[in-house]
Amino acid sequence: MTKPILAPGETQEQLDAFEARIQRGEKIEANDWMPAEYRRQLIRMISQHAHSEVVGMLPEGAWITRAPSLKRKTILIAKVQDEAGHGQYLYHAAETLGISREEMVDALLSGKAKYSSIFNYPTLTWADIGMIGWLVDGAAIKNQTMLAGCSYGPYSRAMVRICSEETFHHKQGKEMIVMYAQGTPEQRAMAQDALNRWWWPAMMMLGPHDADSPNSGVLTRWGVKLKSNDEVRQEFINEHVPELLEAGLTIPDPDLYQDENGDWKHGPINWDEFWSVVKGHGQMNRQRLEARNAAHDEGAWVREALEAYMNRTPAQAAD
Amino acid sequence: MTKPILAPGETQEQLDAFEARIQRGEKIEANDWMPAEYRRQLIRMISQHAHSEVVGMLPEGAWITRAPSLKRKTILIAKVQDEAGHGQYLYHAAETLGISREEMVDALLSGKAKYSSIFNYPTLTWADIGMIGWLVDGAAIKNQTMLAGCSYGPYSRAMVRICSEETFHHKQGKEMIVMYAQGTPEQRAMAQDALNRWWWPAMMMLGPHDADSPNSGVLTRWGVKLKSNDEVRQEFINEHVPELLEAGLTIPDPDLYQDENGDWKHGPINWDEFWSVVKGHGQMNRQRLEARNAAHDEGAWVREALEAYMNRTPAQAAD
Amino acid sequence: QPALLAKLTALADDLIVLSHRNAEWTGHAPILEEDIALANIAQDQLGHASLYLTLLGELDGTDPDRHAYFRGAREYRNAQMMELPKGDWAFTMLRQYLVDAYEVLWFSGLKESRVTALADIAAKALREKKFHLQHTALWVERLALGTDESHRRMQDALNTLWLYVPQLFQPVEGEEALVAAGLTPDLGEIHGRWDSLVTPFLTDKCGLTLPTEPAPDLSREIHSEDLIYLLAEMQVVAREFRDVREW
Amino acid sequence: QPALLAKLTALADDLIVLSHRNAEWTGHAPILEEDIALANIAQDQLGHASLYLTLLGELDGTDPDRHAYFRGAREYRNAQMMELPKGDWAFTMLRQYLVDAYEVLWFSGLKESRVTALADIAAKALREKKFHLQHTALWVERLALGTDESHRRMQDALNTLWLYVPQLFQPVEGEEALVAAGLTPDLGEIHGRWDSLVTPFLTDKCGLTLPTEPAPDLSREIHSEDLIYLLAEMQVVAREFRDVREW
Repeated sequence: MTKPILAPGETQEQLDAFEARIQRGEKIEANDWMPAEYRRQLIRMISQHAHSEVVGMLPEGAWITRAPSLKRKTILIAKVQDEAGHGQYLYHAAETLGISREEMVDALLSGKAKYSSIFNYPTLTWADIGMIGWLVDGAAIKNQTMLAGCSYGPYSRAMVRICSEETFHHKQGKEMIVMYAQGTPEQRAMAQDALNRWWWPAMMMLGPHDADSPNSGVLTRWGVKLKSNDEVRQEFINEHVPELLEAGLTIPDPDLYQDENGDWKHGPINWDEFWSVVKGHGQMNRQRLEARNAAHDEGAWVREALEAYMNRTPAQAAD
Repeated sequence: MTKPILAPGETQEQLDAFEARIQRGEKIEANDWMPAEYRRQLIRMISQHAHSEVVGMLPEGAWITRAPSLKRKTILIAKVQDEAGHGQYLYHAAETLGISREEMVDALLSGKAKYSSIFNYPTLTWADIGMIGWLVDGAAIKNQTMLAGCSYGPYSRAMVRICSEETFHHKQGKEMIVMYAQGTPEQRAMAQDALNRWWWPAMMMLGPHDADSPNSGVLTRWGVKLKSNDEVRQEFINEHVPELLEAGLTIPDPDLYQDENGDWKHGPINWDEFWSVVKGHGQMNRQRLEARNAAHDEGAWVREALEAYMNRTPAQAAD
Repeated sequence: QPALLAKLTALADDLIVLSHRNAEWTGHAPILEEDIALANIAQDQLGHASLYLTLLGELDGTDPDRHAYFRGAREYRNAQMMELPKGDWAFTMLRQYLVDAYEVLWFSGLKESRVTALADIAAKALREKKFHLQHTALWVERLALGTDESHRRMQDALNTLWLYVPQLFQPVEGEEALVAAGLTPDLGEIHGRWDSLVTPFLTDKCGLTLPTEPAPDLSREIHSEDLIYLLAEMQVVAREFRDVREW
Repeated sequence: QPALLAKLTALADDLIVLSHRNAEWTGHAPILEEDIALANIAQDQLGHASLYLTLLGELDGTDPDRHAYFRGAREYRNAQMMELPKGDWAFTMLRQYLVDAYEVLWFSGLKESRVTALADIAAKALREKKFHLQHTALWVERLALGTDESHRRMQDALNTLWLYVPQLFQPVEGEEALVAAGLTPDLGEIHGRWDSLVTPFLTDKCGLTLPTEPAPDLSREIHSEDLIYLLAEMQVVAREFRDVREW
């Protein structure tokens, strides 16, 4: 594991004590001493995670107005609402590390901060809503379950809460796709088409192979990442492949097979596509950021009014 | 007939000569002497007429994107395009009287100038497109045919040209509704519903009863209005009632009957509604003006660029 | 009786359409917390619509989804206020406030209905509506008393929306009989109470000016072009795959 | 052969979608004269689409209206450039110019097709396309050389549209065989001629800068979310009344 470098003002003693706590499985809390690098990495990860929730509202939210039944519409509104809630928890968790929500949002809106690459793919049919619930939330849960065990208390607790809601979304998505896969020919075709488009992006969203993952070393040492991307991906595949097959769907990976240990092994991932999307050349990168910027800009007068009102009220009360 | 009042600088001699020309059936041309009041009334009428063509593009244009067949879509684009063309002719005709298109457009956009009340009703189904062609263009043609004989040359000639195109639109609208009235139950219902909503507005668009029409006197004396509103309305009814009935539709006027002369007599018209719409309280008044203003405002930079380019080119050529 | 069916249709359609408009904000609200709050209101509204539609279904066999997804604009019976485009945040909050105030009073009256099913719906919905009203009233106040811009926007919203208010209190055909039989509360009475609640709030508390322009006479059978676009979007999937029975 | 059917579908879909976007301006153009001019282009495009669809119908029995109104976004085969929202006037004019330049060259080549039906379509369309190209080229020039704002808007439009250009010249599956058999012109060759026509015009004549960002690899089977909304609106009446055979 990568050996951390001390920042100016940090002593080896502090670092050793910090690492010993992590070894003992203690949670690090907001007011505890922590290395600057730990703080920096967590702010990066948590805010990125928060942004993913917020940007993630867009591809699914776009289908609220077109949900084909009152029940599905209600469920979808609730789901997107939950994502807003997750964004909120996560911004709060990051704030405990000394960054403001405003700073984080600015970083998102200016394109400096990243969010999950998966949300730069378009949602093209109603079945995408189910497939996102099943695959994207399914992949997210694997990652979040790991992070629920991470060493930073506020992040860990946010993850526990989020995971339980995501599990619910995952179930709903799966139920929807299984139903369509057994539904009318049109529904079956829709479900298969959605799988064809979302399978690889879901695989990629769990991150590059361990060798290409620049921050993994120190994050592992400090108990933030408890598993490698490839390990998490393997868990994801092992759970989802049999279920997808059972639903009667075809996984768009001709090289997929189950090895002697029972692990499902996937074919080569198109990492060029992944990096291209991460770098901003995905089909929807621009629209997603434009939509967030539009909401932010058009909401500016509301936030100003809110502030003016709050400053006004005590003055009025003093009248 | 109302006796005209001389404007300052106008002599009785001039007026007599002018009126004698009109008596002889001569056309007044742009550079001929004419009373200021004649000029004022014509500018008002022609620009209002032009505005009606331009605003009239909106209710029908809104259905271009939803026309249910490629043929109907092409026909509708062509029709709305013709309306733009009519607006153009009419603005040109008004310009011969010494007003600029800009002045006229400003009067429209600021709400000062009027346009036909009929365009402040919403278009609610595809059949409205056919019904507008049949009834609204049908009523317009009656009025325009009369105006084609009017004393002002440029207006008269614009009307001749417009009438022949409107006659084509009228035919297309009629053909469409007759077909729907004999089509599927849904098409029949759609056609009847459109008739229910457009019959009375079409009746009203020919203007108030003669007694309530403030400008009629002098316009009649000067050969601009050759028939009263009620006469034109009677022509409209006499032509359209038998055709609508023949198509199997029900006219939403329980008092309608044919008198001994063969004239179809209508029940009472709701003039309160008419005046309310004229005064700006129609269902769509605001949206129509907003749409025109938006197009105008969003086009401002284009018009500026065009001007800059035209000023630039000779300079460049001189390089 | 047909009046009850018509009334349930009108009530449900109001909520289907307004919840749709509110839900359009999800992901686009000015503050993340409001994405959550407004999504919550939209869900509750869909829930209340479903309660009405379930009752309607019991009475005449209507399927709620077919009712929502397979009628055109000419068949919808919502008040026009509901279908107006979402506008800005001031417009959305004021519209929801005006409707919340009306619904709180409506459900308070409906709670006394002799028809248990209606009283049950009212009891369930009332608690949620009181919470919505609190939320939207606070927003109206904050924006009306916030900055010059927010005040202007709130006043603009009021100028538009006020014209659509009378329609909220227009009875459906035969509604007097429902009132007489103790099935539904008297809208005239509710209108009076609504005025006493809303007018002083908007004027005295929020410093807004009520428009004096006369409100047009609107029928629930006529809609604006806005509803057509709303339904086109809302029904696009259901109609494209109309043979699908279950989603 | 299937390649010809695929090619006709792609050609027709390009025009159905782009004419729709252009027609959205009718009634909203910056100058009344341009309402007329752009409506004219849109009509011609629908006309050309109909010519392709008529031929397609003769080959495989496709009904043109069912082709246009009853396929979803997953079945449309237009290039993505066509479906992008209409944007501002600079965007619309530049897109149409880029397409006009391509179509003038395309039809010039197609005029030599060994299939008379194709050569006839080309001959008919070419005259109109030359007129369109003249019109849109002049607009691109005027806006690029107009004001700072119009130049900036034109450059913005170019930055976006340029990424979608390569897709115009992507052959459909099996197109080589069509070319080899003398049915359709070689897109690679047309691309070269297009570059020699368009690049100096945009850069030298209009003072615009060609983006250097690499264009993504786009397939005609994948569309943006924009096409879904476009088709939802376009097909709403046809699908609501799907039993109607004749409009």
